[in-house]
Amino acid sequence: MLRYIGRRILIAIPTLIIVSVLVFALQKLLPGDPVLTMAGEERDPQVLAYLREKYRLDDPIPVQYFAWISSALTGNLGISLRTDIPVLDLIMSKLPVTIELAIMAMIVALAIGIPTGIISAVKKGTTVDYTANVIALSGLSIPNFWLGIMLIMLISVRWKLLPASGYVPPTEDLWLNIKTMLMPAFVLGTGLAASLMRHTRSAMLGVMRSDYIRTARAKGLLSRKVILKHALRNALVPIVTLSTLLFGELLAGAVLTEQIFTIPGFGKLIVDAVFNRDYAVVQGVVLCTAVGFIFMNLLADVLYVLVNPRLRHAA
Amino acid sequence: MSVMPSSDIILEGVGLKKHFGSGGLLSSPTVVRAVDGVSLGVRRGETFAIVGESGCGKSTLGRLLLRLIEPSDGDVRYEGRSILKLNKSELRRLRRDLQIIFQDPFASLNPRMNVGDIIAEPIWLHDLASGREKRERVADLMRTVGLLPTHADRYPHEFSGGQRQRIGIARALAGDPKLIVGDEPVSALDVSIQAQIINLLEDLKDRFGLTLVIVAHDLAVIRHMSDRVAVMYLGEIVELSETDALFDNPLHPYTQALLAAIPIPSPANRQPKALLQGDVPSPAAPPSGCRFHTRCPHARTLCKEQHPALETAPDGRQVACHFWREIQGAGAGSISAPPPSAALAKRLALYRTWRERQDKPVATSP
Amino acid sequence: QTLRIGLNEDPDVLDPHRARTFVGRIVFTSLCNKLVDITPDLKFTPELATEWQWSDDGKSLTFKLRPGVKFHDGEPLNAAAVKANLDRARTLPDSLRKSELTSVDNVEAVDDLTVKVNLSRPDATLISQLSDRAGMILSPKAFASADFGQKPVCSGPYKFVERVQNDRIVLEKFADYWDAKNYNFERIVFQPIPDTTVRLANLRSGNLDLIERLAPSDVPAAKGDSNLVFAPVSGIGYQGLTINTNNGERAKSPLGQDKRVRQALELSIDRNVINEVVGAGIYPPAGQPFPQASPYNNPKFAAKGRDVAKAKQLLKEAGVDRVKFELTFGTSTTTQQIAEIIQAMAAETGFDITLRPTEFAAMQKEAQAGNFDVNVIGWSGRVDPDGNIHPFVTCKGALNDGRYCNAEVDKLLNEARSINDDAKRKQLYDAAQEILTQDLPIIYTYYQPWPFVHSKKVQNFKPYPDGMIRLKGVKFAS
Amino acid sequence: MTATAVVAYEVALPKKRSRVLAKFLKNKSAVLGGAIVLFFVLAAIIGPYLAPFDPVKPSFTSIRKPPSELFWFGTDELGRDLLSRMLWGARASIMAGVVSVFIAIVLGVPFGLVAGYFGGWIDAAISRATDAMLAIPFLIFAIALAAFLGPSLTNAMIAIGLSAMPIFIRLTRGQVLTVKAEDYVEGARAIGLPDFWILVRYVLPNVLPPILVQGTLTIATAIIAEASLSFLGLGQQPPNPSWGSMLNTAKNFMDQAPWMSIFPGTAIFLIVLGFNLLGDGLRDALDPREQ
Amino acid sequence: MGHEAVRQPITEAHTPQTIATSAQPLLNVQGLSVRFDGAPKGVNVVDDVSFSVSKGKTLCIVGESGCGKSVTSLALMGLLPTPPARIVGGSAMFDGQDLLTLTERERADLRGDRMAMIFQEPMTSLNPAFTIGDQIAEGIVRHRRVSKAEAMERALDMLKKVRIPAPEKRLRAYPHEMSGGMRQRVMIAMALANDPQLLIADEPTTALDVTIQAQILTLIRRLQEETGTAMILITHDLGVVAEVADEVAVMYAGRVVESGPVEAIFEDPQHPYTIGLMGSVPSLGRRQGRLATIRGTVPPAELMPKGCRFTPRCPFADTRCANDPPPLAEIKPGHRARCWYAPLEIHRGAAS
Ligand SMILES: Nc1ncnc2c1ncn2[C@@H]1O[C@H](COP(=O)(O)OP(=O)(O)OP(=O)(O)O)[C@@H](O)[C@H]1O
Ligand SMILES: Nc1ncnc2c1ncn2[C@@H]1O[C@H](COP(=O)(O)OP(=O)(O)OP(=O)(O)O)[C@@H](O)[C@H]1O
Ligand SMILES: [Mg+2]
Ligand SMILES: [Mg+2]
Ligand code: NI
Repeated sequence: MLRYIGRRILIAIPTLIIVSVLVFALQKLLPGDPVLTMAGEERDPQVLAYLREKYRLDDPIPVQYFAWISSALTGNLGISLRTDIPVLDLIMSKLPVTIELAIMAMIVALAIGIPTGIISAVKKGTTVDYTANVIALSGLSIPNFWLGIMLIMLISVRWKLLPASGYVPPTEDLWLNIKTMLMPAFVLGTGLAASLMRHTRSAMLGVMRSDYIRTARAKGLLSRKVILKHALRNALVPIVTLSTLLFGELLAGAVLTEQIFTIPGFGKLIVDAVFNRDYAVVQGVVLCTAVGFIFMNLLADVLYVLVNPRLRHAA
Repeated sequence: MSVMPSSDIILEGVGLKKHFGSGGLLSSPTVVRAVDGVSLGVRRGETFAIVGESGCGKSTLGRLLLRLIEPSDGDVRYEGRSILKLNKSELRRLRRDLQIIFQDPFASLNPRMNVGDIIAEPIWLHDLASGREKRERVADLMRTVGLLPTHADRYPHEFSGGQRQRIGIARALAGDPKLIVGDEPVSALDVSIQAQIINLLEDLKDRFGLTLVIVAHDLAVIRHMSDRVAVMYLGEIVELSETDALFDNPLHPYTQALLAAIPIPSPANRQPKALLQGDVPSPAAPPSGCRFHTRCPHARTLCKEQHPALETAPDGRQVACHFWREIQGAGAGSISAPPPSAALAKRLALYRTWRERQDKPVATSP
Repeated sequence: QTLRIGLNEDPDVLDPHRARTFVGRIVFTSLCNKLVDITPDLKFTPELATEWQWSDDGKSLTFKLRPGVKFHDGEPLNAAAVKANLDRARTLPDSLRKSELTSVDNVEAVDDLTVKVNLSRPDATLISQLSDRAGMILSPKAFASADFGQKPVCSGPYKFVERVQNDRIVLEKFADYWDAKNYNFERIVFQPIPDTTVRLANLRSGNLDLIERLAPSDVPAAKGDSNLVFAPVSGIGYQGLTINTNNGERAKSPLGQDKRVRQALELSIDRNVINEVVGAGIYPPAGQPFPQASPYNNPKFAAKGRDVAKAKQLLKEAGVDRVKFELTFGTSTTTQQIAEIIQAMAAETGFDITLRPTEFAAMQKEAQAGNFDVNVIGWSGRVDPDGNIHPFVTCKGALNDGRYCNAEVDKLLNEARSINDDAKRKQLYDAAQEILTQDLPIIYTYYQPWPFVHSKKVQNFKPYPDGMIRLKGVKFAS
Repeated sequence: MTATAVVAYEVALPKKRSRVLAKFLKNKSAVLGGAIVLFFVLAAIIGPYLAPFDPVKPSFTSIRKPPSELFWFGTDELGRDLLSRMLWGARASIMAGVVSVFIAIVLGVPFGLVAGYFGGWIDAAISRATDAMLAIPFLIFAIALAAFLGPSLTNAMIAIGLSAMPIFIRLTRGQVLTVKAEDYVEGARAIGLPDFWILVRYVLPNVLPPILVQGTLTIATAIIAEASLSFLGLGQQPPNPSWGSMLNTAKNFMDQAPWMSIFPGTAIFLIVLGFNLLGDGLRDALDPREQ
Repeated sequence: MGHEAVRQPITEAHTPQTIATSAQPLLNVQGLSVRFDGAPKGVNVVDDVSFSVSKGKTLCIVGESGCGKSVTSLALMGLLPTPPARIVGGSAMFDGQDLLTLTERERADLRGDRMAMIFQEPMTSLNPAFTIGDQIAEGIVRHRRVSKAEAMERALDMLKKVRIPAPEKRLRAYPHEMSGGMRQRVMIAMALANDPQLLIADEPTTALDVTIQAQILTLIRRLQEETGTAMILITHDLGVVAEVADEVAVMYAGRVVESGPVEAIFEDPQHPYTIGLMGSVPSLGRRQGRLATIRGTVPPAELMPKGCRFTPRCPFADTRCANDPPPLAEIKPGHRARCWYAPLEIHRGAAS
């Protein structure tokens, strides 16, 4: 197992290098001049020149890249051009928020996706199946930004049940924290629920067709037990894997939802940084999310092995 | 290795080895010795059978002989020339001469090509014919294997297992091969269909002067079809012999056990059997010495320690056992194939007559 | 008592000398005192300086400082501190205030509470500059440290507590503030919420007490909510169309070369429609850079009405049939609507406009490079008239993207910035406008309002034309 | 044995060529999905000819009018007929979905084929690059690309297509690995078929169905992504409508003019639903294990 | 010992009934018909199937792939997927009860208790996620009032019974750690755990190698002798039939075409299909020329003839065969064949 993880980590290194090059190249390709953005309304030419010099923006791009990557390797991800805050501090302060949102969204997604998936697999071809399908798919097909605003309008403005947006750290006020995260988690979660539901459904269908389900029934077990013990246990393997992958995506993917609910997480950070040409932040944060994503992939593989006795014992 | 004069040998494997390094996703990598030092020679025009239990390396050997996979060691010679060093065009020529029929009629045809195209592909590839001529050849081939040429535009899923196997055979024949390897060509088929395919293969062999290498695990089929048999156990040949001699007097204890295990289709002759105990060991960790010693009723300490070589017995048979001389005859007569009962014989004869009569008016070939 | 304020975006670095954003200025208003402040009718009023005096030649300005003022770190605010600040603003390599203080030659601390600023040339704009970020006085002890931008130390009514980027900036009442009794809130929390609908929703649901820059589309909702007070003020900034008249190849079009074509374009636009349809009535038509509240505003140059016939006539005179150009604008819903309206209106007189929404960062660079026909631009406005016109239309103006260049205009505007006589200045500006309204390097469309909304319980809030939030006297209804 | 005898009764066998179609037609939700998609595609094709009003010309006299007999879907903030804009927008939105997925497939599938079939260092290189692209958040990737290429519908489609490409590389590669192990591929090698032809005639046709299914699902994602890019101003350019950009504007008028968001919102919901159902149905119809 | 406690009630519960019914067949299936939704009208996948098994006896069902062997056995076990499968006729009297009219719950109570089943695919028939012990014990806990620990004890006994080496270790093993033969033994242990009266084995050895097949067959036979369980063994290998069967039912295309004692079937086959089948099996003796084959394949459902379903492949068929389904007529006591012309030498002896 350790060997395996070790090898996977080795494989991740070239991936990370490609990510860093890609991100670097991508934002160098972006139109616009970060210095112009930084220099403000007045655009003092002297200041422009100074900033250009300071951030070595006139160096050849490979030189810039190596300068950045070598300092990144020493743990220095640079300083936000916009706010002077070290990128590492930014990442550290946003990471818990992002993780919390991801976890809550995942809970919502699992709570919706898995039961509907099971029900629609068991009731395949019936109205229940179609209804569950349509409900789950509706989560996928409503754009997050729109659903978000709808919810704010209804729940916060009209009914005044939950705060409209913002973020309160759980250390400050746990209850308020949960209340503020509820809507964004719901918006994000419903989007994922559809894919979880579909995968649960097809995994369950696949498993329900398998011979050992017939064996379980031949033992006289009742349907409920067959479904919840024998079938679900096996269907869980792909679901767990998928969940970790989705979680990896969530770590950085909540761009619009964070925007709407003004949640100070990674998504909002990156988008703002892209629009402000805050290079150091874009690079640092994307690199960090990539690490998270790769880690989640690794975790997915490890979990896959762990929940799958066939592989666990081979280890 | 073979005792026969080499001019008679069409295809020869010399010291073939194939080791699969199963990547060891989680554990340390294990090496599966699928084929471990096999030498054999296939004579022109014969039907050569390879038998053995599941996982003993039969398919791997078959593929090695066609160079569909590269051997880890050893050589394959076709018409006396090594086929491992061929250049592109020579290899292509070789691919015409040596063909394969697969076990699984459902997996061995491209589901997205119609039957006509499947059969025509070797013709197109080797530039044997084109246009009208090609279509005629395809129709001919289909007729040859007992398919209707009008079905050329159908897809494999529209055919039954037996028919698909015929499609596979037609395709194998399309390049005018000299030798066909059948990797369990009838194992997946029902008895009645199996009989049809066996007959077809025999007819084709006679008609086109083919050499057949049949991989199988059904000993009855082998006895019926083959001239010589190689018995494999865990990647090695343990006995190689003329078919009748092998069935009449198996030399190797494994062959003896194999024959003993066959159920006899005659309720009147039920008899208790000496059964082989245990499972086939994993080819990733084969036992030391004689690989069969873990299950062999005659095993002694020597067997555990020393690997027996394939010896040639006086009558030309080959066997890999330290004590084959002593246990000779232990398995003789293990197969008592009683003649069919009078009633059955009579009705079978009747059945044959009626079948022939019925087929005659529309019979075309063969 | 905590006052929660919803901002339109997240401020940048919290160092007044290096900051650039408008929202940053809102935060600084509570955090940092400046030498001079303004009144709602744009007059200067004492803040840190109790009085100031121009020398007769207009080349030196002497400030008397308020005694007993302390920085948040307890250091005293005296003449030396002011000198250190003005020197820092002029010399810090990445100071964005340099251009505002170019006229300053040196600063003298005459005595503990007297500062004398010596100029290299007379500069009428200086006071107004010092009423903004350039005049903010930071603790010299604190700005020596490298992370001042993250932990600003000033002398304003509120001191810095914490900042979570993209989330909030928290300020806390400074007990030793010289005017502490007039400030009623214990804490101020600024929350950046870029989406205006969400910002308003937060206000309506009670999470916020005050928001700035309401989108016009939300005006009816704000007005309709009985718990809210809609407090708009006409700003000192404007929106307009910058036309590329002289910047590279793209200027060589009928629109760039022939002022009649530009006049025709102006006449095609019905600013009242923009005000009503997009602006919900808070986008007053603009025909000149000076806001209505400004003494330099001249009714003579008020926004022209739409006149299709005349526009067509002008095009005919210019010898063109249909004029094609590309209209570049920043990606925002409101701007986009305006662009769409202009496109539709101008089409009727003979302009074929392609719309090109561009992300802001990209737009700036393209604009500088002359890679545009017409840009929709906005200017947040400065108290002194010079700031609203000089950088945009003088040949070397830093913000003159169209590179409009007219020696006469340059002469008039340069002179206007160097004299302190208001009446004289107005004449000069009028003369310049006479030319500019003919040449039309910029077509002004409307005055940028600052629509604030706050909840009913917030009392005594007074919106200022500069868009800043001044909390003196503001309190919650008890 | 004789040929004719063997197949005597088969002459009468009905043709089963349309088994996939039949299976598809039996699947109610798939047919529903297909019908929805067909409806919207038709709307996109002929809609503009049916549109009662000019979709881009503002009319200052009819701003934000609720649905009425004249304006079935009401009007927008510049007085434009929503129905007409929806009909024109259908084209943009569906194109955004279909074209970007087309781009993703056309670029992604060959890479996946090569990586999966040849393995070795080519595979390693392509796989690592794919991982890297997947590790960068989809929307960020799309935003950066769209910003680089400049905001326009075409560029948004390219950006979405490129961002969706790694999924197809990965999917194709995985499929190729399974197909490569099939007997019929070995059979093709046994007759001496060169790799290129094996890829084209054997591997590609057999990996295509799951890719097509993934394609229909990704179309849904792409339509939403276009809406999201519109939200950031990087999608369809004004004054031309797309459902995403309409929805984006409409969210500012949620209170005063709910119809402005209800119609495009519903349309997006329906088409995404349609494509999803269609994709599911296709998967079932193409999967021989499903009955 | 643990298993005593477990076994006591089992024997007590069953003895009276088995004694009372031992004279008659344990299971008597009459006219069983199963239809699949969407199949052409009148073409039942299993059509009018009748057979019976007595205590301690073995009935073999043979026939080509797809002829309905598995469907028949699943119908008896109540494991048919419904829909699409539907039992449209017949009765199956098991120990005085008609299996086909029981409620789902009653069937579930019966399954794994008084009747059990072994499946064809040992590799896939065990749940990969649970240990062998869990899977055996589960069935015991379901039907017996015993604790989990007692059930495990019983499971261990069963593993010993099916001759699994190192049974204590195997109890905690997962299916993937075992070979196909071992898994099939586990399946047998699982099926026999509650001492069923009837065991249905659906091709239990098809997937196994000959040497392993011989081991398993011997094991099943020995266990059957020990417990007196009645068995239905499904296979398509005539050799296996000859070795283990007491009674044989030959199925073709959903119908029983011939049934009778094993000797009768092998020595005196009546139905042309049975004869063709015998001729298709290569002999283990010296080669005797070409095989006699049955031509063609089973017709697809939509082309199924109205009369005898073997008509298109039968050398002896005529129009009567094509139109009128022959009855399963008794030829000799206990030996029935579904052919108009049986015995053939009498009706078809002379050339026509
Ligand atoms: N590509 C491969 N990679 C790794 N191991 C392989 C591969 N192909 C075959 N093996 C292993 O080699 C051994 C021999 O396999 P082979 O397929 O030749 O057996 P076989 O005798 O044909 O068995 P069967 O009767 O089941 O077809 C088996 O243990 C198998 O697992
Ligand atoms: N779920 C199902 N839906 C539709 N048809 C089915 C289903 N299950 C089985 N059948 C059909 O019923 C017929 C009988 O199948 P069955 O599994 O009983 O055959 P079998 O005799 O057991 O064959 P084998 O020897 O291959 O196991 C077949 O033609 C099969 O196609
Ligand atoms: Mg094999
Ligand atoms: Mg079966
Ligand atoms: Ni005991």
